[in-house]
Amino acid sequence: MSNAKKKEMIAMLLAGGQGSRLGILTNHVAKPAVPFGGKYRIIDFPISNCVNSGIDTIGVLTQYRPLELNAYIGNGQPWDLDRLFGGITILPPYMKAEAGEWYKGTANAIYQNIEYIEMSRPTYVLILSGDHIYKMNYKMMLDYHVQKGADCTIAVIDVPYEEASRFGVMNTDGTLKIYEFEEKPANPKSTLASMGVYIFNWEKLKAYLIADETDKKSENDFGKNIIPKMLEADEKMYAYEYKGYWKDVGTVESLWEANMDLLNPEVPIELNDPPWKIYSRNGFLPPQYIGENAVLKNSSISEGCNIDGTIENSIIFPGVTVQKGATVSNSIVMPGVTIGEGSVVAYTIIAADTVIGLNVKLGAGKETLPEGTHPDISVIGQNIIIADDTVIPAGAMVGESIAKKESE
Amino acid sequence: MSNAKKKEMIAMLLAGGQGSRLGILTNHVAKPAVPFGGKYRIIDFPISNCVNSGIDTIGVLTQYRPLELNAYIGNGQPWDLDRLFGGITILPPYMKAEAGEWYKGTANAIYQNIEYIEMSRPTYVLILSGDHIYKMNYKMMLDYHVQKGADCTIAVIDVPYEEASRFGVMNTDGTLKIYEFEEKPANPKSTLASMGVYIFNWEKLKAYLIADETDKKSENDFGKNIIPKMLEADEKMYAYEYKGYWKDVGTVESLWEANMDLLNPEVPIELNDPPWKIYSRNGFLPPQYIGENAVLKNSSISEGCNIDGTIENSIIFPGVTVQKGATVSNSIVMPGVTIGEGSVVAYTIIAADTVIGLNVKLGAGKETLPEGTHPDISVIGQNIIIADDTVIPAGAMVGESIAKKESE
Amino acid sequence: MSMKVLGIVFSYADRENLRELTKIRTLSSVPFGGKYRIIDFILSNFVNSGIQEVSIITRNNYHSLIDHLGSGKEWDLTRKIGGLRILSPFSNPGGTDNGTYLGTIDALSKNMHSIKRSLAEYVVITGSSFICSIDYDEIIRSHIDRQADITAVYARQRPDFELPDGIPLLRMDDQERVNELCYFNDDCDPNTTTFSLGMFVLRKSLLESLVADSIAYGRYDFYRDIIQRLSNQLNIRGYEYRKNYFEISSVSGYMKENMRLLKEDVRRQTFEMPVYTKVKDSVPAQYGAGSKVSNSIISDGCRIEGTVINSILSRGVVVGKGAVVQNSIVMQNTEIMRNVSLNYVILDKDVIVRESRQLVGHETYPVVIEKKSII
Amino acid sequence: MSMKVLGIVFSYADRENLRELTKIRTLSSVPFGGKYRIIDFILSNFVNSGIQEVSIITRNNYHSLIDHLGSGKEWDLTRKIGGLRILSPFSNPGGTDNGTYLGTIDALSKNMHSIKRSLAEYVVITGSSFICSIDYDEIIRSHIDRQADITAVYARQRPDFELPDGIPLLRMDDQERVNELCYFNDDCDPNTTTFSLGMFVLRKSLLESLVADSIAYGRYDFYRDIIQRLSNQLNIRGYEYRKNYFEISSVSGYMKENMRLLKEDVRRQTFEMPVYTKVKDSVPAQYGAGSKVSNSIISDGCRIEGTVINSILSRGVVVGKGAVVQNSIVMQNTEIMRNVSLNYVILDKDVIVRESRQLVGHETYPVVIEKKSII
Repeated sequence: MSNAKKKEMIAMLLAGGQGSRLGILTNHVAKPAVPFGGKYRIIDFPISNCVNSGIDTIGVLTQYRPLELNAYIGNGQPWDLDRLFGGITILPPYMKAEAGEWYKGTANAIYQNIEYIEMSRPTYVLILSGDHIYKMNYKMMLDYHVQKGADCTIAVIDVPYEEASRFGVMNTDGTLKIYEFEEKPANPKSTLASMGVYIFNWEKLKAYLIADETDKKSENDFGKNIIPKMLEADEKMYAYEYKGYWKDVGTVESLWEANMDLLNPEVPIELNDPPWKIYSRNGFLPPQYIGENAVLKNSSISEGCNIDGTIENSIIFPGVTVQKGATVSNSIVMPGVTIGEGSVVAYTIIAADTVIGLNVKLGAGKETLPEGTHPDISVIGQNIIIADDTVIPAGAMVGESIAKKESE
Repeated sequence: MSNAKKKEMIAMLLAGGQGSRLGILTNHVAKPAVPFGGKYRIIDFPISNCVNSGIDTIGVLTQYRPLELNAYIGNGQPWDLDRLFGGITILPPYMKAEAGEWYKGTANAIYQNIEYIEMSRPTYVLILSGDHIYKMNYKMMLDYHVQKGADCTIAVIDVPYEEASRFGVMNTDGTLKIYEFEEKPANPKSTLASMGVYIFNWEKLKAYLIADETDKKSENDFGKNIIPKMLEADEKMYAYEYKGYWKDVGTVESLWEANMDLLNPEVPIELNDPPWKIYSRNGFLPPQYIGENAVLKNSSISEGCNIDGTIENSIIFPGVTVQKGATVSNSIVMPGVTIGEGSVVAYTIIAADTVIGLNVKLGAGKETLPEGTHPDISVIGQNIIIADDTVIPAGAMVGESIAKKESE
Repeated sequence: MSMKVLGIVFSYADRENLRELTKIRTLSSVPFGGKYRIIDFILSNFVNSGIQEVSIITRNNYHSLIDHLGSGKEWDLTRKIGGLRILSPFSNPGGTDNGTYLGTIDALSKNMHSIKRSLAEYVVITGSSFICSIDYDEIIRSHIDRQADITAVYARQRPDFELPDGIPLLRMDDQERVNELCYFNDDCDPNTTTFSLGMFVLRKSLLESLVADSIAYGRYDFYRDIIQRLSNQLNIRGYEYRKNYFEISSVSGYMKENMRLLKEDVRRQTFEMPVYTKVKDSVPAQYGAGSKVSNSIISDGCRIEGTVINSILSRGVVVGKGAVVQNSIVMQNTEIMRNVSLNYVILDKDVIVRESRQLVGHETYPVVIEKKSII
Repeated sequence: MSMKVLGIVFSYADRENLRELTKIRTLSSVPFGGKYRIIDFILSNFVNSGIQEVSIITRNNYHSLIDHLGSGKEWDLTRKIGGLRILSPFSNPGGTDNGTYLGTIDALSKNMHSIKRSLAEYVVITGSSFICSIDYDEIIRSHIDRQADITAVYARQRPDFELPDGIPLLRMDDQERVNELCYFNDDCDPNTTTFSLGMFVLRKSLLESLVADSIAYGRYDFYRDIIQRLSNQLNIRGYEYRKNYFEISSVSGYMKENMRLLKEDVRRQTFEMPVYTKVKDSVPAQYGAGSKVSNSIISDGCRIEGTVINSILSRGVVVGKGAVVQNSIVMQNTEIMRNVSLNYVILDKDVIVRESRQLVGHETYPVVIEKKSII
């Protein structure tokens, strides 16, 4: 009805990407639904950040394999987002009177959902993406945005100079007002990299989205089109510097690293943080059982596991079985995996529900590598079977079951 | 997790249609979201039937303007479908690894959501459409299906012979086993019309859907392809005769009639039926206020209305204002409409949030018509303004505001 | 609201004589305005002000309240963090006491184990005797701006409202600083009174220490032992509520206040922000061919065949042919059969009035018919 | 389940001596199996059997139960139709009684106003002393097939389970028709006993009339006054439960029954169907470089730096470096500091055991440390 409440700020979460750089890990799920950190999915981080920042209306834009994401988000209850007013809504593309079109770019995805946003009549809109691990208080960013009187505020993180050219870089004046934006510059003028977190005054953004839609040459992308056009028009755009842990997990290597960071007390990403919990949909598994032969070192193990082997520097997701005599090190084992007796798993990511037979060797052997480096990460796909005695070398990607060799 | 519960039967509700025969009433909303009966939407009927029949998992297939339907369904709470397991899920088309495609036909829509259905591992699937008004216990139909040992059971209703050629007609033997299906036959062999309500054994249906998808000539439609193919293969298909009130509301005329049926004690559709409630999303409006000048005859009036005029044989939705001296008869007035002083509304459907000025004449005048007939129904679109003193004749469809005539 | 706030409701009142209406229910679950109960207005004010954590202190007869509230879904208070909590007098852990409170402070103290666990920074305390549409967000902002220790919401006399005896009056200086508390009686000048609406804002930590201190000295009354006693030590500020209010403490007042809803401006002020209540999925109201309805509030699910004038009908009321209902309040699912005549009557829930019966009260003393009576 | 069924839980037990464990909580909210409480198993059985309406009868100390259950969301019992209802002894409308029950029938009778409003056709009644994984759907089907008036669930002696004195035994004929009730004592032969699991199925209408009749004659005990007294008038049938059960009535039994979860087949039977509990959003368990864990159950949120052997740890337990925890049960958020040594100890919630302390109990008499103690 007409007297529904106006919201100060709502969030729009771009979760559309297939995430092809994650290879077989995204064969069955969209990138934001990839498991992370022992019991989470990547998307739990931006959603929990929103909830902890007091944002209770979130639209999730998706068009690639939304089924698992849909089932995971459900009615939003795990994040306290099962609301009568607001809450979390999955927004796929849809047909208008004439025809439907898929989302052409990040800006077009928001454009196609103007009607959804207007239902909340927000003053500000927060644009997020679903592929970063970080804990951030968006309310503080909004306070900054309001205080600066900005039209758009972009969260940035100071990166080492040599890495800056991998990012979108914000060139700012002394007041952090942005005067230039360069996408992956060869010679960066600044080390302030965009985190892909934007706050816009909604009326302003809406006008740019509508204008951008009529521009046939536009790719309808925030970074490539909207931000440059706003800069060109001399809108008030500010950088907001974020100082905490932030990691893009768009590649196998970075996904592995970000998981390992959780086991490293030196890295400032503590998930056991009661006032800033990361919420996730919990299964209904009993507590883990640790058997008589287990050896556990510097590892994180979740509910429903049955561990009787050796686990070292590894992240073990719910419902994993590691049998007697098996060894898992420097690895990530996703939900429901079984690792058979005598198998050795090192520097490997094993996707959900896969069965590793007996005496299998996955990943790095005993190579000697220069200090500070590690062997290439192997990836074993979802819901497959690796037969007894199989050997998979470091850096391999296995998407199909490997059957037992015929006896010779 | 793997131990989620198996469901005996889930429902798939085909809510995709634009419903173009409802004209401007579906300019802004999908047909199933069209208001009906004073406080409901059409889709409340199949959903409430499901809930009252003990079905707690419902997929709603939609691709046309799902926003309002999405917002209306929300987390399913009004229908007690905000479940941890199951509940109601909107299923739009989505992109797979390669590309996405819109739903090609009713069967294709189900085909594209096989993965969704398999999550519940149902034994039976109930297929429903979103454009009929009826109260039906699907559990009794399932009992019949099981008892007959059928592969597919189709609900039918006995229609007068002269109307049978407007429907899909089931030709059955003495045991109600279907041996032939004719779509809108010129010379019907039977008067058992399909209600568009099917129960299938899921494994059987899945096989036919997969086969149908490879048939390039198929329109991927239940009535045109799946049912005939199953009959051809001599599957066990039974008709289930339903004896209650059932009405297709796919046209303006039938929508008006079905609403009027609610005011007619002779017609067996009683909504005030505590053990078989029709649930709907309620607004947050105060009770209605009836003013000192009101005259109310044989009418249904909803919350938040402010009535000071005359209402006769009409259905008035929530939040409607009818000012002093205005007269509404044989009409349907949807939510949030205002009707100004001195206006006369007859045989008209006014869509939501429209403002009718002063001394407007809408719909039939004082024509003399043969007994048992009524004037053509006028339709006034959503959220428009009809200026003072406008006269709209019977049977007109007005989709745009009508401004005040310039004074001459 | 970005500040975390806990709402605390006293669901009962000592200063109340509603006769049969509170025999079987606590004050806050008394029906009001057709389909609502008093608690609906209180919770809606919280929710509309962004307060998502509410504790309700109950004393007795709270069964109908628990029933009405259920899990709190209809008020969007079924929250994982915060949400609705009903504190019953006997739920104190390890408690063996007999479930009565020595006063408001004692009630707060006995429920402190629950209040303490809330992460809220501020509390809003309210009673159940006043119904209004109030924005607590604004009051909390004024509380912070004026660096108040306690903000007490007050209102002024309405021309058509007789102040009931014993209502607490707040005397303030021109900065709205509260410096005296007294109770209304015949000696007070009603034209200059500023009376408490029973709503207070303060920091949760301050409430905790004030309650602990008072209990240590055997002081149990929030007005007397905190507002009055500490008025010169604490910065207690008044906040004037200027819109419409309803006060419920007597049966005749209850009738009058309900009837004021028939005025358009009163309705507008009361329902400016949405008021949530339990959803019953009733059908729309049905008016038969012989119905005659004038200046009345009618709720969903009613079926009217007779005459209804200057009355308020809750959900599911049936008025038979030839029946005349005037100046009356009819609660849920009550059935008035053919040719009945009612004037100045309050019919509680599930009453049946048989054919041709007549009940007549007077504006100053309405007849009250108990729940489930058959007349 | 197509039949409408109401689950009724007695959350307390008379026959129970759990010492400190039930000092501050009712039996059904006693922790069990790491992260669960007894009520979790009871509600999960209902939900897994398709029963979506549950009333819990409470007597005292039910604060922690209410706290644990919240709105019932985690068990999917926040329903518009049906759902979870907690019946507190003082919530009876108009009730002025002192909140004690004269027996199980009296408790049912005093809550009949609520039970009567349910639209269910059947009721399943259960106590809180037994934990098992049971399919009520199957029992109700057998109840209907055998045209039973009452179906009483029973089990047989387990080799490793000593029947506690006073447990009700059901004697049946070869058609499982119950014809005698007696209580276990030293004279009974434990090898031939068939004892009640405290679970009964009957039509709701029959329950209503049995309760009304019994109360009229001043009879208050369900076993004695319904099962025994009416065993030759009613068709009372036994239904044998054959899987694993846990019985909780003494501290040493509590310890032993918990420890049985370390056996794989017991775990498998217990968790074959999902068991729901309150979600705490804890992080996964963290194992430090010096940890040594063997044959133990560890819950989310634990941080283990020391040694844990043959023990069961609930959520958020911290075990410091050099600490050795053996044969012990450690409840939520308890912290065991460096070099502590524990053997046969039950540590309740929020306990702190300081550096180098030692606590040793015995299998037959485990040391129990009360909630929030600091050792």
